[in-house]
Amino acid sequence: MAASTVEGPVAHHFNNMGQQLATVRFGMWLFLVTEVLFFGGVFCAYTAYRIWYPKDFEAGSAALNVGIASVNTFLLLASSLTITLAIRAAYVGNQGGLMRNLLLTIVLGSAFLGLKAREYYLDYEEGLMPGTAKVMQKQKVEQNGKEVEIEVAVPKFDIALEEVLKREHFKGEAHKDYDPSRVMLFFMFYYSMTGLHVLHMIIGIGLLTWQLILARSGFFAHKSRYVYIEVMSLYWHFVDMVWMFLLPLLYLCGPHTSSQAIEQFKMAIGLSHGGH
Amino acid sequence: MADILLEPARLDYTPQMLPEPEVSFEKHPEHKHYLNHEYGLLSWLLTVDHKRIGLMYLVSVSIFFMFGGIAAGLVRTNLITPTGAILELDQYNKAFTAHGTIMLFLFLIPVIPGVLGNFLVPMMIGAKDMAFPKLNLASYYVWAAGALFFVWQLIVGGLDTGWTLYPPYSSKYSHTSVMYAGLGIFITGFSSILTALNIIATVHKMRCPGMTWGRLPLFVWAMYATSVIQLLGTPVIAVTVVMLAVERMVGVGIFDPNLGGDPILFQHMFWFYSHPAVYIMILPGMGVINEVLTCFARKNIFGYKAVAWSSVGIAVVGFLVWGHHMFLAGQGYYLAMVFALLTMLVAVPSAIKVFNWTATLYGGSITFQAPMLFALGFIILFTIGGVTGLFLGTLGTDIHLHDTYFVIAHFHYTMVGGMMFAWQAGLHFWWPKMTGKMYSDFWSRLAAIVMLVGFALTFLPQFAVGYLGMPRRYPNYPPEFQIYNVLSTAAAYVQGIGYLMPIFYLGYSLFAGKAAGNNPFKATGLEWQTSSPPSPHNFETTPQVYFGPYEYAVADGLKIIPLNDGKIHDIVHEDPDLVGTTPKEATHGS
Amino acid sequence: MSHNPHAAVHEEESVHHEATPDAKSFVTFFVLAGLALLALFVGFSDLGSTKVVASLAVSTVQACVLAYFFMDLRSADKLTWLVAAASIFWTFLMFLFILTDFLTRHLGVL
Amino acid sequence: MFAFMDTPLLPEQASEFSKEYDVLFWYITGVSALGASVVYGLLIYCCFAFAKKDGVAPKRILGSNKLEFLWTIIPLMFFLSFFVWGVRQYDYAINPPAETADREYTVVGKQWMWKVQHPTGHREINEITLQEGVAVKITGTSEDVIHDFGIPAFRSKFDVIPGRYTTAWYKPIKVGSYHLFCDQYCGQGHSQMVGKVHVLSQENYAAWLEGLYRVRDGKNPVDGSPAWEGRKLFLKLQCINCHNRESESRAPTLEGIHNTKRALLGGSTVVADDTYLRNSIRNPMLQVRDGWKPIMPAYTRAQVTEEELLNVISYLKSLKPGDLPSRSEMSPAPVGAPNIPDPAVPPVPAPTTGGTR
Repeated sequence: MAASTVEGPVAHHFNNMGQQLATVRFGMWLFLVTEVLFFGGVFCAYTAYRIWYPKDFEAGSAALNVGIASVNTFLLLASSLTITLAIRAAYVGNQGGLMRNLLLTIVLGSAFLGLKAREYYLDYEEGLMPGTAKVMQKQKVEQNGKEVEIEVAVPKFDIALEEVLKREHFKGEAHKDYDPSRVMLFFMFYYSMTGLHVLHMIIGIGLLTWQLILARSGFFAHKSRYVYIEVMSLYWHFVDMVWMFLLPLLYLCGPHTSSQAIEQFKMAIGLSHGGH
Repeated sequence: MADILLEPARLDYTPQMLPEPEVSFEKHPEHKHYLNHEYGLLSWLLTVDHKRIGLMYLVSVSIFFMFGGIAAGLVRTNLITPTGAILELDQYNKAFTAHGTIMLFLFLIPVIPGVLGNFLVPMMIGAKDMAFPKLNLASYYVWAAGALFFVWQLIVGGLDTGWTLYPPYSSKYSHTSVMYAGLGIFITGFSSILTALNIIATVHKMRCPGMTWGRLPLFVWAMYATSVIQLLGTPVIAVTVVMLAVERMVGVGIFDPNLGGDPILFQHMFWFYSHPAVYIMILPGMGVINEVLTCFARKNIFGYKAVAWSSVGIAVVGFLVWGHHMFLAGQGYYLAMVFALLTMLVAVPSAIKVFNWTATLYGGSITFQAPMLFALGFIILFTIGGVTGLFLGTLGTDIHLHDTYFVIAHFHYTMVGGMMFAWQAGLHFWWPKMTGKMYSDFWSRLAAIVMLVGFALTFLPQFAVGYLGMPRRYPNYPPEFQIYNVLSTAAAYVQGIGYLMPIFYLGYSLFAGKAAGNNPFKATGLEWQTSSPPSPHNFETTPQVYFGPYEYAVADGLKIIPLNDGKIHDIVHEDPDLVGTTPKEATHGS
Repeated sequence: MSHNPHAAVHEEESVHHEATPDAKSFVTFFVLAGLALLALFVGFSDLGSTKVVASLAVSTVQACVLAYFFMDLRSADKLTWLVAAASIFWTFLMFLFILTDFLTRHLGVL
Repeated sequence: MFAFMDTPLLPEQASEFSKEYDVLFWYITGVSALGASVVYGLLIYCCFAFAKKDGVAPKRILGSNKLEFLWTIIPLMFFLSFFVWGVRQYDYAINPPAETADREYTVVGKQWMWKVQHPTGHREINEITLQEGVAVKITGTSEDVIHDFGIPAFRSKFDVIPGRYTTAWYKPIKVGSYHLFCDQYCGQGHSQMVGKVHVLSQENYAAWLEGLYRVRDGKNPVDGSPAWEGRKLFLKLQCINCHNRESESRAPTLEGIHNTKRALLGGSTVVADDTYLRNSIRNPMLQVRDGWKPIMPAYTRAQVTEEELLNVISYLKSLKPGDLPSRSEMSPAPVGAPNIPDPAVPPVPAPTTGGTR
């Protein structure tokens, strides 16, 4: 097909619509290069410490809510599907389908964010927040041959982590082959990486909403403008792709079981009250 | 087509495009150009015209250059006496940090891409605008917002970490506004990415008919290579700064050794960007030099392909050498060796460029107007800057010279001697195109000489004092080094005067300068084939390119030297490529 | 297409491809979902240290499928492939050098 | 105005490595100068020979693969020679030889001082004293931020990093005092984090080890030396109460008396050697100094052991005029001691001049 077959309003600085659309698509790919390097940086830092502290990172992973993460994975995949359907709808000129699919994508993305927020909240409830806060805790120590109880300052995070791991992972037994300060390092990465991902999701949903508004106003009546949806989808797919790596790196690297995941998810959405 | 070549009497150069009806303001004063087709503040603030955005960058970076220059003046003045002449210790630390951060993030990185890149790249490739004009404007405002954070950071007390922001000092021990500076770096970095993206997309997708890769002006090649670096490197420093900010905010962290973190990781990720960033700062300058030298020597560039590909080579290999900033920082021994080897490789393309520039002058017909003087100054200074880099890239010699004034002198010779001189060369070269006005020949030449002498004398003593071991970032130093520092400071004032001079004669030319005409230097590039100042959409009709960028010698000189095994012939009569009847590109660098 | 060198350089890029038909998209989705299930299955198993490698391998396949079909690398031109490859390559460079340091720093000197 | 005569042109070569270093340095300098002069020569030639002349048209030269190849390969060869030589030197500089195995010094950097621990137990701050011709290994770490332990005269430098150990080694070959700098920016006092490296001859070094030789103007023997231990006893045993520099003091000041002739009560003289000093403590009535009342109490082994006595004697030997501390500086006078106002002491106790931990 030659350029002349692509029609539509051309911006002042382009010669034809074909050039304009190819440029827009190319621009998004260039932007994605930047995004790859951006996430690449934090993934690289993560990997470096993962090499140094495998046990501690596994312990940190064990304390995460893998149930929500698993469900979220499928939500994102489904949203990737719906945005692809939206492209097709715009391509064939099906305005209703376009809006429906855009809306579905937004809903799925928002559902992801909702669950993610719930997960953050649960982490907060459990006290899995890195920080320097300390609490006084009674500890039994041996002094002059007899056992006495004294109060010592323990980082809040250490206690919370031990509690969560006891409940989720070691079936009520205390178990410590990790260094809590290094697990805190894992949690720094957990919050930074998922936080950056969430930020990208929010921006994506914003852009999708804008496209939905455009779609309602008939912007996509020019079929050639399906490329704008396609360009948006590139970004959305990329965000999906980042999650595909976050899942094994953060959630799946610790010991988990499927029944635990199901239980965690039920608890998170209030269907069960778990071991609290 | 051949007729224009047979008509050398009219032009003493061969433009890349066929002559179009000239738009001349002397003849048509009512003609609208990009400066006067709209009026009012909003027409500037909301413009998506790449030329106007370029000028907005010009004004902004000049202001920040002044800030950075004032900080430099404070630093140099303080160093007159061994115990610090005017500043307290922490004031000095803030002054040199302000100098470093402002000059790097707000001047050197945006200056040529922002001003000349914006202004010239679309014109040089025959496009009406950048690929994404709105993004271009947005990227200016993003940059300005980032710059505001730097200004705010200065107002609330300044930063004292050095521009390198090494943790754990920056993450834990510094009590200054690291967060604002970090935000500034992040945001200006984002702008840098957007500009780069725009330029790459423009070069790929917006070239006019006939503008093949082999006919791109070398400035465009250099900008392209620069943009590749910006696109690939900047996100990494952005995420590094994010991690640093998280660490500083939460109080526990990723680079803090007390938690099992590793401060060296920060250095790796920082230099992953910041080493290529020095090429972001120098490559556009090299591009400018290609344009200026060829024009004032009336010559084709010597070895077009070598110069073009050396830019790309620098962009790629430049990413593999960052570890030479960390030879003594505690990185692995074997890694240091690999980095040292690659560093030696990255020195080669720069050497190639210098030799090619020198060879370009051979056989020319050279005139010495201000842009040419700046360009020659560039070669002189950049050569010194380049060879002194070898001392620092060699593992053994770096041990002693690391973090001394030798390093300071080296990178000022490349950054200021290189980029600053290239910037001045470019500004003087394209000033008539941007404004339509010509500046004073005498004052501009004088400024070039004052800057050159002042600059060379400022930093030569620093090589000596660096070899003696004077560490950088020292407000107080052993008294036996005083004489070197006094010399350096004295020359710095001379240099400062040199930088002030263009403000006056360029400013004067704006109001009282004589009209420059469309092509005062008789240059060949597409940007010269349109009116000065250009019309809002650059060209009246889409240009069609028939020649390579530097065919200065063709029009009046049919003397062709078969240097290279006789492959180059009399192009007018025999070279079918150049007159454009076959799909091959015009011969270059054969 | 003509072979006139002076023709617009962008004519070639203007060739645009058809948007993916719905049926194909659904197939891709089910493949991706299946791979996600596999990743979870591996993640919930007790493979020890090989688990990370295995689940990352699954994720990589998933990412490739996503890029190739959903992101239309399938019908993209060489330039787009080059761009995608460059991003991977530069990320690889960063990993290569930085991780080399982390893995070899403790090694003695020659 | 300036000390022109003191301005150095080249750094001192004070270690074995510095000589090798300079060979490479000047080799690179030579090659660079050669390369730069080729460029400058061509540049100047072209500027004169091809300046615009009427009637002379520029030539159309596009390039030359031969030349391109030539000026790619020749610089590359030189650059690679720098690399190979540089690696060999780096290897030499950062690998301590076997002879340093039992001479490992540790350096701890903190904002903004260097703390040096000698393998002999001596300790210094912002100073490091070495023996000429003896190779030593330095292991460094930091208490807070990254510092860099650099000695230009040795052409040596290495970052000291919190949470890690990094090493360097030197073999000093020239007696003298050299600069010690912190080369990695470390905050406000970065430029104050400087010190001195003292390279001593064998005899002086031995004396320094004992506390008898001072490498700087300080009044105290080096921390960890016998003389330093003796000084602590001298204060603890309240010797300073009588042996001080005040006008009303009741006993000789003891500064700089070692191996001098002392006039005794009764007209004879004696050389104040170790035996005399020992006797004066164990049995002071044996030889009483002329001009002073015989009030010195005898110190028995129960009060001062033989080892302690040796330390005290070391201290006395190390005392030079003006070295004695003010009486109330370290140990206040005991309760009931005569309260003599000390004109040498300001109301605020003067800070100790180094040598403390």
